[in-house]
Order: sequence, then structure tokens, then C-alpha cells
Amino acid sequence: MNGSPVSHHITPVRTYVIIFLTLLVLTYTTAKIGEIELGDWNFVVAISIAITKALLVILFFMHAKDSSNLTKMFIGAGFFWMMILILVTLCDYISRPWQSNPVWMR
Amino acid sequence: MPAGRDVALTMASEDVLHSFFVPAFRLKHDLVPGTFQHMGFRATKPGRYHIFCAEYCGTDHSGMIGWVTVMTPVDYANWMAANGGSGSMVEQGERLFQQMGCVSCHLSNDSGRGPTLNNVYGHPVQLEGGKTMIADESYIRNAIIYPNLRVVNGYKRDIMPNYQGQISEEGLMQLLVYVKSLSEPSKTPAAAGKAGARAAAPAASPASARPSSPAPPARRPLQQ
Amino acid sequence: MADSPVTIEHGGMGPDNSLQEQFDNSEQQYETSTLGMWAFLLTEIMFFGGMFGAYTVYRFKFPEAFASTSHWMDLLLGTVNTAVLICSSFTMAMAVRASQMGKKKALIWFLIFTLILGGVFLFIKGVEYHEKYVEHHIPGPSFQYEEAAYAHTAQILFFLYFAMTGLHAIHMIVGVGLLTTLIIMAAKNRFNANYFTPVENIGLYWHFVDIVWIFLFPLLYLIGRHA
Amino acid sequence: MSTVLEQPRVQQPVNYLNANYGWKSWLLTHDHKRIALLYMFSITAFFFVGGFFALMMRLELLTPPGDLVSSDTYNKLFTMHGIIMVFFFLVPSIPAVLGNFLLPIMIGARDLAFPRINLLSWYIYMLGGVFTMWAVVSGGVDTGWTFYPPFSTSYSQTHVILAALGIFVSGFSSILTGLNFIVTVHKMRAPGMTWMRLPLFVWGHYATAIIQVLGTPVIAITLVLLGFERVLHAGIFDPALGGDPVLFQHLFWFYSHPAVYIMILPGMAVVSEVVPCFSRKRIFGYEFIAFSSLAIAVLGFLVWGHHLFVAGESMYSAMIFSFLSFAVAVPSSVKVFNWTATMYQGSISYETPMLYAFGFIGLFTIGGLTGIVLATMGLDVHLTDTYFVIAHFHYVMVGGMVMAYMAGIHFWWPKISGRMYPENWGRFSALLVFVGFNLTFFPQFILGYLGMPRRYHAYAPEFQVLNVLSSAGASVLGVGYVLPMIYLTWSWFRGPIAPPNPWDARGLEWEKSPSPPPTFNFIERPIVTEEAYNYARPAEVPVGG
Ligand code: HEA
Ligand code: HEA
Ligand code: HEC
Ligand code: CUA
Ligand SMILES: [Cu+2]
Repeated sequence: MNGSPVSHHITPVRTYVIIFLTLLVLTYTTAKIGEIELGDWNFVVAISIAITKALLVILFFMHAKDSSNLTKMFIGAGFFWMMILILVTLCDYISRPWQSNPVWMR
Repeated sequence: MPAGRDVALTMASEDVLHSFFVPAFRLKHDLVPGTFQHMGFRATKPGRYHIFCAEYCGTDHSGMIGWVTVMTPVDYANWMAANGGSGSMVEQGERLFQQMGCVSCHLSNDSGRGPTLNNVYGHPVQLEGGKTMIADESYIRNAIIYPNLRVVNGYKRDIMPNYQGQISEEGLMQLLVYVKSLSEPSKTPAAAGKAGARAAAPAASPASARPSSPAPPARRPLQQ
Repeated sequence: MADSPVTIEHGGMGPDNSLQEQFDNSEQQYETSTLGMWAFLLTEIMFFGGMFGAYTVYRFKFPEAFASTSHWMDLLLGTVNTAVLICSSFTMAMAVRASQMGKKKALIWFLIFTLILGGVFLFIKGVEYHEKYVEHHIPGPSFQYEEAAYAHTAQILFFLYFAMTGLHAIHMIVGVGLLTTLIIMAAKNRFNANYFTPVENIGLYWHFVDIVWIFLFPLLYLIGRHA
Repeated sequence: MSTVLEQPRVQQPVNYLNANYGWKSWLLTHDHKRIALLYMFSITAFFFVGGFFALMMRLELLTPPGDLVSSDTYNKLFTMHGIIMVFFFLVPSIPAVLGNFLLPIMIGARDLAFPRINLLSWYIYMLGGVFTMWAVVSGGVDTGWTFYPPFSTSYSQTHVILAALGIFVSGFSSILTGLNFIVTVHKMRAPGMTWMRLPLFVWGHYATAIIQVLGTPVIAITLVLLGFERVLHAGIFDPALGGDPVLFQHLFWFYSHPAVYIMILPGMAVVSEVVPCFSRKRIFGYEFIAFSSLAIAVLGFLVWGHHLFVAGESMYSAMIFSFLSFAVAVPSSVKVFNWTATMYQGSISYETPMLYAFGFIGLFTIGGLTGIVLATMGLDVHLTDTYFVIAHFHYVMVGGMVMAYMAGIHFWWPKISGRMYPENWGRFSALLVFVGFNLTFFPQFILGYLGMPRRYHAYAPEFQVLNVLSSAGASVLGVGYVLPMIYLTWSWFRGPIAPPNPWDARGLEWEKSPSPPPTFNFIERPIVTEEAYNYARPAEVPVGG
């Protein structure tokens, strides 16, 4: 990680083009699937596709694939902390109805 | 308020956050506008205890104080007899139910334009789209002020008028108590009173043991 | 926003391309600036995270109102915009590549493409905002909503829509400014195969903004169209 | 000890203070040490403004009825006291002053990774300060430092947006400081300075920086939403329009609970330096202290719900938050026990920094333990929003962090100014602060337990005695804080010249760098060959010192 002279891994154009086309295809797919009725699965599919796209951008366009473990850790920490914020807050809202009749009111 | 008896409070606020705090009971709970909040206790010793508003609510936050008077059950019965004037919350709710025209659609069976409200509270309700949920207080509340938020299965949306802004918090509370009274007694909470910390007139209790002597909802004293 | 001076500073370069005093060598300087940029993006994630949190809570609380408002989103424009941004990310990646190889001309052209695509995105966004304006869907005193039952909740959801896309658009505008600076710097021969840190870092920023949109698109336009 | 060199210098060697002169050389400096001094002057000013508001409050609370100021004024007093003390004094206090000054020296770097960002962060901080002071002089804010809606969005008629803007802006300064620290620690360490050789001061600041970078953006966005809500009344936090005020509280405390660790970890970092030096011993359990800092930073993000126990939060969430709050006690106690173990069988001497460090350990423990009391859900129902909470957080923030700040300022004063402070005055005011502090805030525990709610302008007469005690304590405390102002100013110009290592301490800043350090900190690049706190060997003398 340290000490080597300035030399950077240069990604071949081919990779960029493949990723680019994949992203476009995924965009089209997710828009089309959005028009089909899948119930709760719409959400799952849309989010999974979004995560896939984001991962592709991070790994290839942002060169995370060739970055140090430290950088990878930073990225992981960012998303992890955001999930703490969202999910733990949501837990409160999900569990509020569970207690709408407190024990002592029965 | 009688000593030795369970008391349940259902609290609401019309403006900002307040908090109902009786240090002697070691209890407090915030009043969150837009929701009902609950609290319950059993006072054991007769006496006069401070009520404070504990959630900062503006200019007169420190002025929102009052007393809760705990009496022996006998004294309490006498006091109720002397002061229990304007009818119980259930009665007031029933009156409102007629005044607002709810009766025209909600009959004692499902023959009206709307579903019957008998045995709704505390029971599961089938909603449009097949989901079910237990009709709790906030369900009833939302059913009145946002009828289309959750629509009962088999009924069309947009039939029931939207009462948002037309019923005061106090009126909502009375309707709620009335709707509750239409359910089997075993399911209804032992009591529903309401606490408005501000309302505490020196000797009267702001929290009523039975659905009676309602107090106006907490309101920020000066502004509004 | 505090972004722009920050990101330029992450380039880590003084007026000339010399090494700054606090570093031992240019390798250390390069790694440090990129790491700084990543740390900055970390705070950006949390910055948007607060809004995503609010979004999640209200979506959970008002699924029906949500379904109702998502019909007012222009799916076509949203999809086109997603594609535009992905194209711009691609050209940006190519620009970084060109700068790594020291190809000045290619670098400038790719940056210009990226800039144009960013402009197209903002234009389309403007068209959408105009639609909302005409429909009285901008939160505030003039807000009106078609379904009375969701009059209030819909306003909250449109507020979130504007807050999220608006913050994203502000980031785009900052990005456009940064790209312009890059183009000028590139034209002045500031970069070479050994020194291209600002291109790399602004590239990271641009991709990050793209990723935010990759999530905004399904959340605002797709999910709930049927419920 | 403190063998003060009295021999007059013929000519002071070039250092960061006399390298160049003129306001430009200060206001446009990239030198982390000068920026640290800029911060020091600004936060001191804010501290006295905040302290002035505190004194006004204590004066009002001498008597039960609200007689001195109107209730609106009182509400503004505690709001502005809270905002200024938290966001403009305590959050930047140790990190931006001592951290800025020492962190690069301690790891053997010539400067922080991004010196210009460092300067920028000071300007951003000052800009935020200008907005906030503008809000203060144009009439004040009365929402409480917590800005709870719907009061803050729909009812308050004061300058809420301006104050929120000030906090929003200054937040970026905090973020940039943290970002700078993280990158610096990762990339700028001197040869041989491995992670396990870092002074604990650096570990503490690294952990703080994590919170600054990950937490602060959330309050920024929350305040933006609040501001727009206040203008547009779109309803996002307004229950009258279907919104949820508790959501604001979640977002607010997601930052503000971790932020209390921004306000304590740097204090622990300072104490971890002071204690081994004045006990003449290697710190006990180095790894445990280092990792407990990280543990506090991470766990700190999982407990925010303990501020919402009675706010309408779900009971189940509350239970989990309560439990996780207990978990934070574990790393905190690791630290307390390790400091104690370091002192055990050490040869302790009682210089001013050590006195403050003693104060820190004792008062933080009381503050922390009462935090555990509050984190117990059932007890919090009674104690929340009473003076018990006020006492709890003043014990940790004033008894903890401000004490640690004073300890640090005295400890590194010779390094910062190149001069010694008067030891006996130092000891005397440390004692005053300790006595005054306890007199002010201990009665508040009792008040809270008896049920006196906080943010009360007028209170029930039965609470008067304790309130008078508290106000009396505050005046002692005030004197205790004004004294150091005076003698440190004196020392800056007239104090005896300090040797490079007056405390015979270990660490690069003492052993490799003169007092005051030159612009790039070291005459020659230090190379580290051993663990920190090696008090077993004699101290080295820095080149050029
Ligand atoms: C520097 C700031 C700081 C610090 C470090 C802490 C530390 C802690 N705080 Fe505090 N807190 C505040 C600042 C701080 N707090 C502020 C400002 C508020 C009020 C905000 C407002 O409403 O305006 C507040 C409010 C507050 C509340 C809400 C009260 C209410 O409003 O109802 C709670 C509840 O859980 C709480 C808990 C804790 C806990 C569990 C810790 C723990 O981290 C403490 C851990 C430390 C120890 C436990 C001591 C050392 C350990 C030992 C000696 C070992 C032995 C101990 C055990 C085995 C238990 N705090
Ligand atoms: C870093 C944080 C910090 C610090 C250092 C302090 C310091 C002090 N605080 Fe603070 N306090 C808070 C943070 C802090 N506080 C917060 C967050 C709140 C909650 C606000 C809210 O509810 O929204 C609060 C609330 C609060 C209250 C409760 C108000 C209420 O709820 O009604 C009280 C009451 O006694 C109080 C007192 C004090 C005192 C006596 C000091 C003393 O330590 C101060 C000592 C300093 C001095 C005395 C200054 C000396 C200066 C002079 C003597 C010169 C002055 C003259 C000129 C200006 C020329 N504080
Ligand atoms: C014009 C007819 C009409 C009037 C007037 C009316 N409602 Fe309704 N109400 C309905 C219909 C139809 C439904 C079922 C569809 C729905 O949930 O929106 C309903 C549903 C409800 C429900 C939910 C019942 C369940 O089984 O879950 C409650 C509670 C309720 N109404 C209370 C009231 C109250 C209180 C009033 C008066 C203030 C009132 N309604 C006035 C037509 C009406
Ligand atoms: Cu405070 Cu009502
Ligand atoms: Cu906390």
C-alpha cells in the first residue's frame, strides 16, 4: 500500500463499457418491472437492482475494487452507519402498534 | 381521584409537546400532539400532589402546574355526586355522535352506509386489500379524521366525510370513549379519562377515575 | 454548500504542482487526498442518510398515501434521467482513465461530455419541477392535492421528494462547477500521468452523486406505483 | 518538580510564534498550531458568553417566583446557554484546540494532512458563530437547545432559523476537523509510529473524529428539514398536518447522543496523558484504553433512544435502548479502572493538571453513574426532564470535559506558550472550580429527585434552599474560571520561560520538539522505536531545545 512509486492500475476500456451497458440494461429492467404488479416484491426487486447498480459503480467506476482495504472499510462503514440510522429508527415505528393496549389497561 | 383504584389516562395535546408529571407518583409521560398517549397508576395515599408540565412548551411552561387530589373512595363518591355535572364522557360522546351526523351512517348493524361501530374497538378489522388490524385508539382516531387512510373491506372510500379540522381534540376524545363503550366491556379499558395538566383547577382532579368530568386538552396557555 | 472548496482542497495541490510541505512524497500526497475524499463521501452518505431515514419512516406510516403520490411522478422522465446520469458516470470514468494515461485531449473531451450530460440531467429535472409547479404539488401555502384523504400526508411526501431531489440537484450543480474548473485546469496543462488527483477525486464525487440518484429513482418513482 | 529554567535567553530560537508577525500571518496561516490558538481565543470568548447566560439563570433561580427576568427571557437564556456551550464551546474545545495543536506533533508529522481545510474549518466555525450571535443579539431563541417541533416550527416567534443555520454551518467545521484527524492518523504517522505506539491522546481523538464524520451530517440535514418546515409548513414534523414530531427527536438524538461522546472522549484522551506523567508510570492497560475509545464511539451510535423514553417511543425500542445504554458503561469503566490502576503505587505529584485530572475522574464517574440511573427506563420516567438530568450532564460535561480541558491547557501550556504558569495560582483555582462545581450541581441531583422540572422560570417554594446553594456555587465556579484567564494571560507575556520538557514527560511533543515548537514541529524527522509512556528511562532532550 505504501512506498511503491506512483503507479496506478488502469482499467481497460472494455471493462468500463461492459459495466456501462450493464447499468443501462438494469435501469431499463427496473423501470419495466416497476410497471408489473408484484405486490411487496416490487420493493425487493427495485432495491436489489439499485444495490447492484450502486455496487457496480463503486467497484468499477470508483475503483474500489483496486483500492486499499482501508478504503473498502470506509465505504462499508458509511453504508453500515446509514443502515443503523434507518433501521433502528424504523424499529421504533414498527413496534409501536404492538403495545397499543398497555398491560395495565386491560 | 380515589385512592387505591387503578386509573388510566388517555392524553392528547392540541398544540405542542407537553408532559404530564406527578413527582409524588414517580410518573410522567409526554403528550404528543396528533396521537393519544397513555399512562396508568394507582394512588395509595390520600393527599394533594403537584402536577408539573415537564416538557418545555413555550412561554408559560413553568406556569403549567396544578394539583392532583387523591381522596378516600368515600370522599371521592361524595365529591363526584356534588360535581359530576355535565354528564360522563360516554354521554357527551354519544351526543356528539348524533350532532355530527355519524348516526345517519353508522347504525347498530351493518345496514347503514357505513359499518356498525358495535364491537369494533379492540377487535380485528378487515381492511380494503385484505389486510387486517386491531382497531386501537389511533385506528379509531384516524378513521374519523382521515377516513380514507384505511378503508374497511366492502365499503367504498370517499363516502365518509373527512372530519379533519372539524372536531376538536376534546370532541375526538369523547367520540373515542363513546365508540369504545360500544364494544364488549371486557375489551374496553377499565377507564378512560383525560389529563390536561393545565386544566387542573385547584381542588379538582385533572385525571378522572371514570369516564367523567373531562378536562379540556392541554393547550399552551398564552399563545394560540 | 461547503462542498466546493472542500473538494478542490482534496486535490491537495497548491498553485503549482509541487509537493506540499507536510508530505514526504507524492505517493503519500495522492493517497492522502483520495482517502480524504472518501472520508468526505462518508459524511455525504450520512447527510443523505437522514433524509432516507425520514423517507423510510413516512413510507412505513403512510403506504396508501405513498401509492397515491407515486402516480404523480413522471416515470419516463425519471428513467431517462437515470440513463443520462449513468452515461455521465461512464464519461467521467473515461475522463479519469484519460488523465491517468496523460491524454490531455481525451481528458478534456470526456469532461465536456460529462458536463453536458450533467446539464441535461438538471434541465430534465427542471422540467419535472415545472410540472409539479403547474400541478400545485410544491409544498407550502399553494399546495393542493387531488385526493382529499391524503391532502396532508401527500404534502409531506412531496416535501420529501423535493428535499431529496433538491439536495441531489444542489450536489449536481456543485459538480458542474467542479467539472468546469477541471476543464480549465486541464486546458492549462495542470495534469499529467503522474499528477491527476483532482480529476480522480472529483470523479469520485460525481459517481457518488450518481449513486444517490440510483437509489432515489426506485424509491421515488417505482415503488408503490401499484399498491 | 517543574524545574523552571530561569536563565535569560539571549535570543529565542525561531518558533511558530515568532516565525513571522502581522495579522495576515495569523488569519491566513496554515500552521495547525496557530489555527489551534485561533480556536482557543474564539472558544474562550464563547465560553464566557455562555457562562454569562448561566449566571443570569442562576440569579433568576435564587427565588421561587420569576422576578428578575420575564419567562420569555429566561427561556432564551437557557436555550442560548445550551446552544453556545455545546456547539460553540464544548464540541470544538479539546479537539480543535489541543487536538489541533498536538495531534500532528504526537504522531511525528509536520502538519495535518489538509492544512488549508483546517483553516477553512475555523472560518466556517466563525461564520456559524456569527449567525448564532446574530440570533442572540437580535432577540434570541427560545426553543431549548433541542429545537423540538412543533414548538420550534409553528409556535416559537424567535429567530429559530438563524440559530439553526449557525449550528448547521458550524457542524461542517466539526466534520472537517474530524476528517482531517482521521486522514492524518492514517497517512501521516512518522516512521516507526505504529498504531500500538500511538499516544492514547491520538486514539481518543481518532475515535472522536469517527463520530464527528458520521454523526454531524445527520444533525445538519435535520436542521435543514426543520428550517424548511418552519417556512413552508409542509407538515413533516407537524402533527397538525399529519407529520411526526418524534421523528425529529430520533434524528436529533442520532447525532446528539454520539455528540456527547465528542464531548467526553477528548477529555479522556487528555487524562490518559496527564495521569501517567504525574504518576511516573507507564499507563496501565494501554490496549484496553485505546480500544475502549473506539467501543464508546461505536456503541454511542446505538443508544440515542434513551432520550425518548417518555416521548411516545415504543416500549420495546425503549427496552433495547436502555440495555444498550448500560453497555456503554463497560468501556467507560475500563478507562476509569485503568487510570486508577495507573496511579496505584505510582509516585504521584500534585501539579495543577493532575488536580484537574483527579477532578475529572471523580466527577465523570458520578456523572456517568447517574447516566446509568437515567438509562434505567423505569427511573427515567420519574427523572427525565428534571434537574436530575441537568445535574447529570453538567457532571459529565463541566465536571468531566471542562475539567479535562483545563487540565490539558495547563499541562501543555509550556509547550503552547513557551512559558510557565504560576503553579500555586493554578492549584488554588483548580480547588475553587472543584468546590464551586460540586456546590452548584450536587444540589441539583436532589432537586431533580424531588421533582423540580427543568426549564422552569419560576418554581415551587419548597425547592428554594437547594436552588440558593446552587446559585452560590455558581458564583464560586465563575471566580474559578476567571482566575486562570488572568494568570494565563499574565504568563503569556511575563511568565518564566519554559524548558522543552518541564514535566519530565514522555512523548514526541516533549522529547523531540522544543517549546514552543518550530513551524514544522521538529528540527529533524523523529523516528519512533518504542511504545508510548516509557517512564522507566530518562527523558530525551529535543534537538534545538
Ligand atoms: C459529555 C457528555 C455526556 C456523557 C459522557 C454522557 C454519558 C452518559 N449519559 Fe448522558 N446526557 C448528556 C451528556 C452526557 N451524557 C446530556 C447533555 C444530556 C441531556 C440532554 C438534554 O436533554 O438537554 C444527557 C441525558 C442523558 C439521558 C436522558 C435523560 C432524560 O432526558 O431523560 C440518559 C438516559 O439514559 C443519559 C445516559 C447516559 C449514559 C448511560 C452515559 C454513559 O456514557 C456513562 C458511562 C460512564 C460510567 C458508567 C461511569 C464510569 C464507570 C465506572 C466507574 C464503572 C462502574 C459502573 C457501572 C458498573 C455501572 N444521559
Ligand atoms: C458545555 C456545556 C455546558 C457548560 C460548560 C455549562 C455550564 C454551566 N451551566 Fe449549563 N447547560 C448546558 C450546558 C452547559 N452548561 C446545556 C446543554 C443545558 C440545557 C439547555 C436547555 O435546556 O436547552 C444547560 C442548562 C443549564 C441549567 C438549567 C436551566 C433550566 O433548565 O432551566 C442551569 C441551571 O442552573 C445551568 C447552569 C450552568 C452553570 C452554573 C454553569 C457553569 O459551569 C458556568 C460557569 C462559567 C461562568 C460562571 C462564566 C464566568 C464568567 C464570568 C464570571 C464573567 C461573565 C461576565 C461577562 C460576560 C463580562 N445550565
Ligand atoms: C356519509 C356516511 C358517514 C358518516 C356521516 C360517518 N361515517 Fe364513519 N364510515 C362511513 C363508511 C362508509 C365507513 C367505511 C369506509 C371507511 O373506513 O372509510 C366508515 C368507517 C368508520 C369507522 C371505522 C369503522 C370500522 O369498522 O373500522 C369509524 C370509527 C367511523 N367511521 C366513525 C365515524 C364517526 C365518529 C362519525 C361522525 C363524526 C362518522 N363515522 C360519520 C360512513 C360514514
Ligand atoms: Cu410545558 Cu406544557
Ligand atoms: Cu444520551
